[in-house]
Amino acid sequence: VTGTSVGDRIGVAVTIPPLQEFVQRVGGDLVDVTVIVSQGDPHESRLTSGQVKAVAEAEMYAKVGSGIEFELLQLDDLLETNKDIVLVDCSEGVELIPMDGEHNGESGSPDPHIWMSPPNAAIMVRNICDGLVRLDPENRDYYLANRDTYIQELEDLDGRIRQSLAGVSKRTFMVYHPSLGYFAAEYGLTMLSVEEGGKEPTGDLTRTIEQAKENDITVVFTSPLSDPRPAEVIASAIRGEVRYIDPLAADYISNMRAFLDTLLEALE
Amino acid sequence: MGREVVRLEDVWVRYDGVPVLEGVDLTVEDDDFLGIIGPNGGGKTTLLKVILGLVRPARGKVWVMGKPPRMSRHEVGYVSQHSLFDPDFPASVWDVVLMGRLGRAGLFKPYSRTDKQKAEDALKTVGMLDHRERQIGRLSGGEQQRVFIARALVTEPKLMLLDEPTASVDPAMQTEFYELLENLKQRMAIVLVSHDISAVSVYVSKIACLNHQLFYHGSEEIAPEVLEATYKCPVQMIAHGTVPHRVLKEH
Amino acid sequence: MGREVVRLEDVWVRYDGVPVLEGVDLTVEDDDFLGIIGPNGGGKTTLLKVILGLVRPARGKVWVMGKPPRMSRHEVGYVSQHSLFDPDFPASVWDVVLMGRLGRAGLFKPYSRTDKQKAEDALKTVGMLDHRERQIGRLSGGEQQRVFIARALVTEPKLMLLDEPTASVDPAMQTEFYELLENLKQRMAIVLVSHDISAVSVYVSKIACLNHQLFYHGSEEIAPEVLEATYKCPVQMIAHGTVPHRVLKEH
Amino acid sequence: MLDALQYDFMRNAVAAGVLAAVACGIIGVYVVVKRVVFISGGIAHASFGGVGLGYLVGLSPILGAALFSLASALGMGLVTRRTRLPEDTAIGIMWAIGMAMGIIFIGLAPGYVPDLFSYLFGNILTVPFSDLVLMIALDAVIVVTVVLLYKEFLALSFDEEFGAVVGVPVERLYLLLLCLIALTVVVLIRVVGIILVIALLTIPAAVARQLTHDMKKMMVLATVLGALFAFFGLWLSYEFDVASGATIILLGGAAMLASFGFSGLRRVSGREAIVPADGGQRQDRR
Amino acid sequence: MLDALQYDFMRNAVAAGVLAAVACGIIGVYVVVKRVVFISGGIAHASFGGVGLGYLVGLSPILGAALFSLASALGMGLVTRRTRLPEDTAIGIMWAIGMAMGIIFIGLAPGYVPDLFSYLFGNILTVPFSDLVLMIALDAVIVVTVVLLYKEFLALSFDEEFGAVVGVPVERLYLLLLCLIALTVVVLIRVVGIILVIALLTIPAAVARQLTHDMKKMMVLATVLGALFAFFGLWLSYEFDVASGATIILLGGAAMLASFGFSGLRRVSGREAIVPADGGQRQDRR
Ligand SMILES: Nc1ncnc2c1ncn2[C@@H]1O[C@H](COP(=O)(O)OP(=O)(O)OP(=O)(O)O)[C@@H](O)[C@H]1O
Ligand SMILES: Nc1ncnc2c1ncn2[C@@H]1O[C@H](COP(=O)(O)OP(=O)(O)OP(=O)(O)O)[C@@H](O)[C@H]1O
Ligand SMILES: [Mg+2]
Ligand SMILES: [Mg+2]
Ligand SMILES: [Zn+2]
Repeated sequence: VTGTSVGDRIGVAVTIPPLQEFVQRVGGDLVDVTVIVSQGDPHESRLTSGQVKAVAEAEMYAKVGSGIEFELLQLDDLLETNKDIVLVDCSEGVELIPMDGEHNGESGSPDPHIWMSPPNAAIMVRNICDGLVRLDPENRDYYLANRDTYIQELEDLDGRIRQSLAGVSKRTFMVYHPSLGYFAAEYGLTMLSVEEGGKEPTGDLTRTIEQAKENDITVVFTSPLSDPRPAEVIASAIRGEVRYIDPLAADYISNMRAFLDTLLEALE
Repeated sequence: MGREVVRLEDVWVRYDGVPVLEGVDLTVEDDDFLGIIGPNGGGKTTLLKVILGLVRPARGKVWVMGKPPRMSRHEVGYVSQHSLFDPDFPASVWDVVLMGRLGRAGLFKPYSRTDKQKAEDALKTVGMLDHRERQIGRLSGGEQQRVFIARALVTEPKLMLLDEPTASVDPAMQTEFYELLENLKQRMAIVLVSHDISAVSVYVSKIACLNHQLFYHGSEEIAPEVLEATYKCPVQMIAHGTVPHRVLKEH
Repeated sequence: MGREVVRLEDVWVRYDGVPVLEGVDLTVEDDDFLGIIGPNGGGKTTLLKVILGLVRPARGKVWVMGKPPRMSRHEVGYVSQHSLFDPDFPASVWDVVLMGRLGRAGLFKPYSRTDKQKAEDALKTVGMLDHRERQIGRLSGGEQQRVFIARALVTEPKLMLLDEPTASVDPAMQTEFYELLENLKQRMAIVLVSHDISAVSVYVSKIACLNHQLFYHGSEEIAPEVLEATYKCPVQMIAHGTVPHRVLKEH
Repeated sequence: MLDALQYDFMRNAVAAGVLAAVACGIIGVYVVVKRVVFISGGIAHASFGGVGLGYLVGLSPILGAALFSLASALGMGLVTRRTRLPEDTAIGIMWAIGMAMGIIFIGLAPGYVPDLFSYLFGNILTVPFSDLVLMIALDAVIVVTVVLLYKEFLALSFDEEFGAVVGVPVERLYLLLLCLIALTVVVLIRVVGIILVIALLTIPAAVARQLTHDMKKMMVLATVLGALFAFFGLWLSYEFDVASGATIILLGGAAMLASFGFSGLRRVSGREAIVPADGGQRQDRR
Repeated sequence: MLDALQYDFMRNAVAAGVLAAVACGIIGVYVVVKRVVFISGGIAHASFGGVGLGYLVGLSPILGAALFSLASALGMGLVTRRTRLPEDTAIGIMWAIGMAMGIIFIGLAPGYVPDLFSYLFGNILTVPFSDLVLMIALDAVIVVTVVLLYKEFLALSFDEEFGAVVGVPVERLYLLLLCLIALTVVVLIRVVGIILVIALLTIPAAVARQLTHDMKKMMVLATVLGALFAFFGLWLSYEFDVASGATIILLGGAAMLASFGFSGLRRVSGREAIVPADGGQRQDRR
């Protein structure tokens, strides 16, 4: 849990760090954002007393809404501490896609990583803005102006990604944790992933290695949230390298830009 | 003359295939005070456990008060050779003595007034009533032994089985203890296992020697040859030449 | 007459504040065969442990071969009262006997040819050479005891401490064992703790009675009064009236 | 802390702490005096197999844990009593096999296993009301059983052989006791997790033992101590935003060290001398 | 499987399995015959505190684990030998406190703790080459120490008192043995994880004990068995796509049950009768 609400600013609690930038950019000086799952994996459910305090003190809660395990399991309990809170579901209007079919198709649950596609991020920002306006109609114009500025930046990012990828012929990349499903779908790429359901990799690492070789993969992306060693095993088997991508970074736009650069290198 | 309280017929016990009791026949009547002597590993403790139904013989029949041993346990008192317990165990003397009433009180029920009265009487008998609140592990070995005897007494047994009850008791206390037995033997049959041939020969009314097989001597004198057969060695080693006589009773 | 191998001066030992040895003075010379008798808990085992340096006295001085006990351990052989070990332990008779050479062989080094030769001799002495490959836990109690005696012998001790070595040994084996001691006493000083007053009085050359205090009798006869003082009870209980005499030696 | 108590689930957490303290106070005393700490630990770890099975077949993991812990209680009871396997080896192996089964089951289960961590390490903050009801029921079972069979359990713990002689069905009672331990483990999993259950069973009883020689008083004291550890552990973890189960255990551990340090000091100063010089392998009079 | 061996990581895994088997074969024999299964389990779990500390202060977690496991080895050795705390209670408490410290440290550590689970459950498939070097070094330490002190460790395990009498520094050797166990635990953590270490230490030695009475042969056999369990466990886990550490343990467990079942049967048919009727609390001759 990071951040605290001070003075008469609106306290907003959000589930994951990228939402912090979304809310902060829309709310500007009028909001104070607290990230609930700032440490650890939102795919696990670890409720701490800090989170309890943060939610109790917030006026608005922005949830991802796409079926992140933490929200599925803990959010109802958390919100119980604050019955008057304004709950914003950021995924409203986002078209959910099923989890990476090859591995997890049978469970049929949606891929929760909606924010990793900038157009989805724009939808989420709109939802957040609507929530802030509902809560604080007096500053409606301020919020709308901020929203539009930020959405413009997101659109720039989107354009830049499309442009950069336009000339690239290699369209397949590999990531340890399948967090880039929406990104791949949006930009016509194919994501190969290693991990299944957050469990330790097993002997099917060999299949993944073969897959990587077939697709001429040279970079394995992984996140700081995952055990680096399986990615290293694959990278060394294909004589490639491991690159880090943090799907949970708080500085969303610059993080995505940096990711784009490494992705381009990987697709060379 | 008395009523038969224990009857063993051709009892065999093996541990891991090694026979410990070999065709033991034994009869104890309700006015008997039977002493059992024999070398280490001769099967004395095992014999008592057979009578208690703790060890089932491989062959042979056992009756206690005319019933199978496990049916008549509540009429049998037992003081075991080793009371292995944790010296820090959170139980008082009183708790321990009351355990003797477990079989009478019955599952799920608390101890009755009678149970407590009997426990008090038994503690008085062994002279430990003053120590009833003491933690059992904090008593000396001899005091503990008295408590265990009291625990065996409260069952109001018709048969009392004592397995080397004086081994951890000092000689002064031993004398007292044998005097206690002198009283008890009016009320119940007693079987006493002991290495202390002299004490046994002084106090008991019958002697049996056990070394896998039982040499039962009823109330006759024990001839040196019998002892030799039991211990399989010159008797001199055990009782330095002079076999304990009945005569010692008059000491 | 002989050289002094053990000297205790005013040794006190307390466990948790309770005195177990009270001002014990003792001298053992290199041709002594000292028997120590005394009631349970009298402190016999403790006294041996003091001589071995396993228990440090609260007060008093101890010399073994003129040195502190821990310095002269390699010249002392010891057979303990209880050899507590796991019957499934993966060690052969040979392994166990060689342990007696640990102090001589030194850390980090394997056993030498001499060590192995001594072990063989010791096993021959106790008549267990044929069993050298057997697993120790699979031997009978008496056989195990012989192995432990061999283990004590291979240290080539000048002083042998035996703590109730015949307790788990049957009478037949006991006789053999005492005959073995008869031979050994030519070569070393022996201290034998035993409850078996008769055996002690038959074989030993000096007797001491230990009941917290030590009543050391040199090589004189033990008077009944002395035994009474030691055991704090009528001697009749222990030896039915007739105190074991030296006379028994002639049996 | 007091302001936190306005929230339902904080009150639930406190209630869960107290209910757990009752179970571990009463059963923990038996665990400590009958020296079945490792059997209890084994039961707790084996229950992980049930958690995994729950995920795999879509059952409630806590139900799976209850099944596995009861089965392993009976298994360990019978194996350690009826066979000649060295007890520590047998328990250690069953312990690890239960855990390994859990891991395999979880690996086979579809999708994410999000609250695995909470089964391993517990989270008193997320005890749902339904679990409180379960805990009350289990506490009631434990209390009623122990009240009805107090004297038998005392005899069982003190001297099984004599118990058998006077006609107490010791083996069945022993298995019953292990089953009660299994139920307690299930109750405690929510609070401190599988891995730390062993501590909550042991620490309050071990501290209580330092303070009294009477088993009934020990149970009451252990319950009170357990409730105090739970309450203040919760408070500390709330104030410092750290894991609650671990804080409860560390608090208990500190209390334990304090009480043993204290009685240790008393003992050292009381004994005057006697250093069991090296090789004086501690002789357990048991 | 054979085709899988073309991959580096599979070859590393096999090598890690064999290196682990050497450590656990040799040290496991001492663990089993000296009956320190639970002390070993305690050391393993306490090492989790070091993993947490590593994350907290930015040290290598495996180094932290090594420090904590050595410290807890010495701590448990001294506490169980020098104090009068009941051994099971003392070990259980230290065990849980180590774990609880790990959890708290990890909670306090900044950022993510990515491979927590791999410390708990291990993953032989991702053992990097650098770890293999570490394992070779530790195996060398273990083998050299045991070769040099074989006769002393034998005496220590068999009869400490006599060892002391003939002048072996038993306490120091005992602590050294516990430290070797601690090192072994560190080696094994990569392979099967903290929670399953106890099994890999115990199972091969326990099975080997069924087959021989000679300690040296036991060590060789346990090593061979451990390597076989690791190899075939790896194979099975590869074929069926399940967790490798857990599969290795389950395979060992099955072998164990088979061997004990077999010797149990032999024993039952040999004994003819004697059922220790209820109350015949198993009398450990130890
Ligand atoms: N539970 C058991 N399992 C295997 N063997 C046993 C068991 N109990 C006793 N024995 C063996 O059976 C034999 C007889 O034992 P028992 O205890 O009946 O002898 P005892 O006459 O009472 O000896 P002591 O005088 O030493 O008390 C001994 O060799 C002993 O080792
Ligand atoms: N390690 C110990 N800690 C506390 N008390 C002890 C310890 N060792 C022995 N004692 C006590 O010291 C007293 C003397 O014990 P010791 O073993 O020396 O007696 P003993 O003469 O050898 O008796 P026995 O004939 O039964 O072998 C006993 O009361 C015993 O309980
Ligand atoms: Mg006996
Ligand atoms: Mg002694
Ligand atoms: Zn994710």
